Amino acid sequence: MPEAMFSVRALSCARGDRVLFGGVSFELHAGEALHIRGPNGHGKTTLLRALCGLGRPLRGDIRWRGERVRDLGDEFYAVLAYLGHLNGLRDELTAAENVWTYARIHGGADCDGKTVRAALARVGLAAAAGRPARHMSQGQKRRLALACLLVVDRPLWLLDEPFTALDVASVGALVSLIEEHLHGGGVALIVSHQAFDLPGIRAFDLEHFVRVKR
Amino acid sequence: MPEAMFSVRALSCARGDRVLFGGVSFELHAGEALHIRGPNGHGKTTLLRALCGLGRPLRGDIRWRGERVRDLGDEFYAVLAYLGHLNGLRDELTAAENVWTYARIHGGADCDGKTVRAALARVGLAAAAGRPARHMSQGQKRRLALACLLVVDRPLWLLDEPFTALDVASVGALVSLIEEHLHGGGVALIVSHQAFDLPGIRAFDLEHFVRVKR
Amino acid sequence: MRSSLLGAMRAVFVRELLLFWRRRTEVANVLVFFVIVTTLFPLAVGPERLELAHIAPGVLWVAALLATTLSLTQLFIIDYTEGSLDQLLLSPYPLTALVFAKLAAHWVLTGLPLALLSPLLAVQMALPDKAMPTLVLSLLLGTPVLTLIGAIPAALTLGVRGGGVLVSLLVLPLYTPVLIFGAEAVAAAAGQEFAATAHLSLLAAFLVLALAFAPLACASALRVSLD
Amino acid sequence: MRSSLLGAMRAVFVRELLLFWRRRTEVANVLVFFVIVTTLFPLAVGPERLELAHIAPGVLWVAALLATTLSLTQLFIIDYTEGSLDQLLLSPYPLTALVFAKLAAHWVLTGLPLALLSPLLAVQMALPDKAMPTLVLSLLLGTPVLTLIGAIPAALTLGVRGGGVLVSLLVLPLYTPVLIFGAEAVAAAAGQEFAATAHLSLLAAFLVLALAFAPLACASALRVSLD
Amino acid sequence: MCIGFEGVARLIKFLHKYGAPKRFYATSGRFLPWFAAITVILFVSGLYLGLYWAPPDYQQGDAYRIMFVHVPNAWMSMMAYVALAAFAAAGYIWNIRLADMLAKATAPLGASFTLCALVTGSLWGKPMWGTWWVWDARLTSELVLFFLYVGYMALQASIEDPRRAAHASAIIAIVGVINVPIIHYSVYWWHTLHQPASITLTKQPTIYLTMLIPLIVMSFAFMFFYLTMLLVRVRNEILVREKDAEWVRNLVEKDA
Ligand code: HEM
Ligand SMILES: Nc1ncnc2c1ncn2[C@@H]1O[C@H](COP(=O)(O)OP(=O)(O)OP(=O)(O)O)[C@@H](O)[C@H]1O
Ligand SMILES: Nc1ncnc2c1ncn2[C@@H]1O[C@H](COP(=O)(O)OP(=O)(O)OP(=O)(O)O)[C@@H](O)[C@H]1O
Ligand SMILES: [Mg+2]
Ligand SMILES: [Mg+2]
Repeated sequence: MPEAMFSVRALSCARGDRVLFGGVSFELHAGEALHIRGPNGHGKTTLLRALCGLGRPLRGDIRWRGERVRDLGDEFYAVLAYLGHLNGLRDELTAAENVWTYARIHGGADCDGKTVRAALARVGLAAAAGRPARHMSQGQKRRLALACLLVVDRPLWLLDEPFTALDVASVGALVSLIEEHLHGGGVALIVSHQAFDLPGIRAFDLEHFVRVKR
Repeated sequence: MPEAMFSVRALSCARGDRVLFGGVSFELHAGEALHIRGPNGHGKTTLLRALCGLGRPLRGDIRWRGERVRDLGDEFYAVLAYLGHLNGLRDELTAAENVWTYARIHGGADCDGKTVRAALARVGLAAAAGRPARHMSQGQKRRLALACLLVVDRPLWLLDEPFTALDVASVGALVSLIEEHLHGGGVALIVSHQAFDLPGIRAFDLEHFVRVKR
Repeated sequence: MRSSLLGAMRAVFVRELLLFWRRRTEVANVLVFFVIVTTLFPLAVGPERLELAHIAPGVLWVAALLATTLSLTQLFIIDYTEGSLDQLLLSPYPLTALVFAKLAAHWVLTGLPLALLSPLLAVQMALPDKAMPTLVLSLLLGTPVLTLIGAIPAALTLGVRGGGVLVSLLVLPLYTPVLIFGAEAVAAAAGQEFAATAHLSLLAAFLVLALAFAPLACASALRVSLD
Repeated sequence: MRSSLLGAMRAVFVRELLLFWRRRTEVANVLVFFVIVTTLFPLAVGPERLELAHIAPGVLWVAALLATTLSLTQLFIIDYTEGSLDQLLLSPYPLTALVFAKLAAHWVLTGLPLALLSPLLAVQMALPDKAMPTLVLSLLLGTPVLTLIGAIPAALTLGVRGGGVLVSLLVLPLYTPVLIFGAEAVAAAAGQEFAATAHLSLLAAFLVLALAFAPLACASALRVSLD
Repeated sequence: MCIGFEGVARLIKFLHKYGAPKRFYATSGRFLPWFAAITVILFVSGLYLGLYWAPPDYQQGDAYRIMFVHVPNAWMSMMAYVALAAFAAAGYIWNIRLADMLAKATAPLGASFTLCALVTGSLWGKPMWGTWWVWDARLTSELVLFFLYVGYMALQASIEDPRRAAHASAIIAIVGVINVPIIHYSVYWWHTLHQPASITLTKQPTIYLTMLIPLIVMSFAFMFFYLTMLLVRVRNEILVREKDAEWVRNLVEKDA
């Protein structure tokens, strides 16, 4: 069996002075995805932020292709893409500008107008390329944030409630985007309360690892 | 047939200089609910804000028990409760304080500790009454915002994506809260992309009234 | 209905006090800003260059004004971004009354302590003792006017990103009369050129005017901003 | 990798310029705040009470400092509340470099125009003509220091609600040396008490120090704030 | 009382009718050339009278001639603010879109008049008082007026929804117009309460008729200049806001 791309062992996290969960372990091989589930407040967001280095876990071991991510430092950021509860857009910039700056800042040095337009088209915002993000509805903003993931080619996706505010058609479109990502050898962690239909995805119930209730 | 409680006739709304939809008409009798659906950016949020007086419609006629809401003025606010995309909580206040101030400001002069605790219990936050909203997860905040609706007794509910961030159990709980509200003679307008199971609810597809696409 | 209007106003007032209390530093910050500005001045000008006492009334008043302006930029912004302002507008009570309660709380937490603290700084700046009562009184009359007038631009610039600086821009010309009479009152009391009463009664007149009109204008501004 | 680091820095820089350009007024507002503060002073102090020219260097420098402080409170806050700061931290490039690009853009849009505008206000305050070059030069050297140092508290107070005033509180003591030498340089040039060069070279030294350490400190502060 | 209300109602009706952008565009198009012509004639004759016909001042020589620009600008700066507030109030209270546009168009004009008054005053002040600026009551209140204009325009510019921008800036204009007299008198008292001012503008020797005539002509020139520019700006604004309307498209096609 080949080495896992992304592996987590015995991870535990705290918020304030309460330990939320402990002993979280899983492995993801190329093309695999994990659907992280669990009731409100059990620590899914905390887990995701700890995995990408925005939060600090209490203890545990996070590895990318066998190396500790802490040792990898900034290099680890070159393989991951994170979508949080917040969209990370700037209201005053247009859709295209938002995507372009995201690409540049995250190392997509070869990102040009065509790439940006293609990404916007994939999320159904082709017509809105020149519209400032401020003039978009909740769902349109969420889609714009997703378009940012498409312009940087990252093997590891960490998505926190990506389906929020998306209409029915867009949910379907996103699922097939994820599918494509997995087919290309990527891995994905998806936090979502909403059920969705992705063949082969494993469910991961955080509830079983909870130390303190709520 | 008795007079409708809430009726809307030939309503049209604009954002910036684009007309979004026109000719929206419907009637709600006691105990009825409407599920407003439609793709992202077609104006569901705009519609809801116009109905409760936070936005101004281009034209159209909104009536409560036969009277124009513009003539009713502040009295109309005494019959409606609105939950927007935003939760309207203050991070520094505890759950109980958030609910209490909401109640007082909206005319629940007789709201005391017991009423607040009961409302928090209904949304599964009984144990978190003393916790500041800042320390809550997305889903917990959403539930807290819902608890506010329960302490003021309003016949008209306008809910914008109320299921966002709620876990599976909470979605069920909210649906039965709405059901109870309808049984008590209330009416409700619910904007949601997520399907939910409420007997007798009518679907209203905003798409049919759209003037300008997206 | 009347008694519950008072209840709603009290709830707004208490809520603001609670919020301020929870982030205790805020109150202290306005005061500390006041202190620091008054301290920077002598530093920048070089104390040997002039009689500090001569510029003391002006510096104290400008510092009070800037401190108030700075705290005003925060007045509605969090309520706005978190949606609580939407909910305030949907209250069945007159918005003007609720806005008034909010502004009252703001003054109690910024203007009032600032006025009470001012003699301490005045001593530092060698203001004659006989001018102290006038200093405190002028600030007690003047700072509520600053809060009341300043709330209008604060409400108007909601949703206008980077509105903070815009508030200062809109507010400072409106503050001119208050500043002039406030500082003049103190200067007059210090130098006994004139009795300070004339200036103080003008400040009182401004206060009455502001109390009558500002909450209404501010409520209209909020409705416009949320449209 | 190196060239795309520059690309990323350029993207941050361009993004900031674009953002400022979109809400064009913002840039103007810092300037207008600067103008207004310099105007309030003579109003509050009363022009006949002293020789304005004597306090001009101090007033101009304090006004520049307050204008910068005010604009700094907005530096990261929107990026923070909308999650773009999370994304900046997740860039594969060194955060220090990206922060540096952001601060450079901020200075180009506030400190630079402020320095260029200052002679106009100096004329209003009757500063002698011979002091003008020193005034502009001292501001050109001093305002980037203000921006660089001020960014650290701005980063540290993120997530602390109502942090605006807290920034001022933390930042103003740090500004003291810059303020003293800046104002002294101008005063010296105006009065020819001393040559201004000594003061100016100290300012230059501060600038070098700030350039070396501030972006690093600011990047660490951001990591702490988002934890 | 009843008649009063009826009169107001009729006025509003009239305003709504003639204030319809399309109608106003057509009507103003007929007036515009006349206004422009009158402006040019007044300027030419005013400048001629001011620069050649009027004799030099026995004290100031020719330097005083800047008065013919300075004083009309100073007057217009104040008149324009009153006009701005009136337009803004009408737009806000009765929801007349044309009034909103008139207010928006007035602001930069008023600000320019104010700036011109400040600059020409400074230019005049240097030879007269030996300094570009003094903190005199009138100068100070003119400066504050300039800030009011700038604030109004900054607010207007930073809100892009036209209706919201109009309403928000209307509120600030109304608050400002209540404050203008207060500011004016405060500054005046501030300066004169304790001691007579060292320099006053009011103690001019009584003005000669040869100076008064050019001054009056120039004042009317500036007033017509304001009206002309106001029409031009409002017509532009109408075209921009109604760019999707059919009559504008027809107009553009006809021109093209
Ligand atoms: C920056 C400098 C100046 C500013 C801002 C300024 C401002 C004004 C203003 C606002 C007015 C209109 C006053 C009113 O009608 O109530 C005015 C009028 C006038 N100004 Fe100036 N002024 C300046 C400098 C000067 C100078 C240097 C002189 C000549 C010594 C001068 C001579 C006049 C005269 C003769 C009038 C008309 C007198 C009247 O209508 O009462 N101004 N100025
Ligand atoms: N800033 C904070 N300080 C202290 N505790 C916090 C903080 N933020 C969140 N918490 C607590 O940490 C726990 C986990 O929060 P988290 O946001 O990770 O939950 P979640 O599983 O993502 O929930 P949801 O499904 O509602 O998004 C919650 O119980 C919450 O109360
Ligand atoms: N401030 C604004 N200025 C101009 N246009 C806006 C503004 N806000 C939203 N819009 C536009 O108005 C339209 C309707 O927005 P609205 O938020 O009502 O949509 P929605 O149906 O609620 O969408 P979603 O399902 O994504 O929440 C969108 O096309 C959006 O681009
Ligand atoms: Mg979460
Ligand atoms: Mg919506």
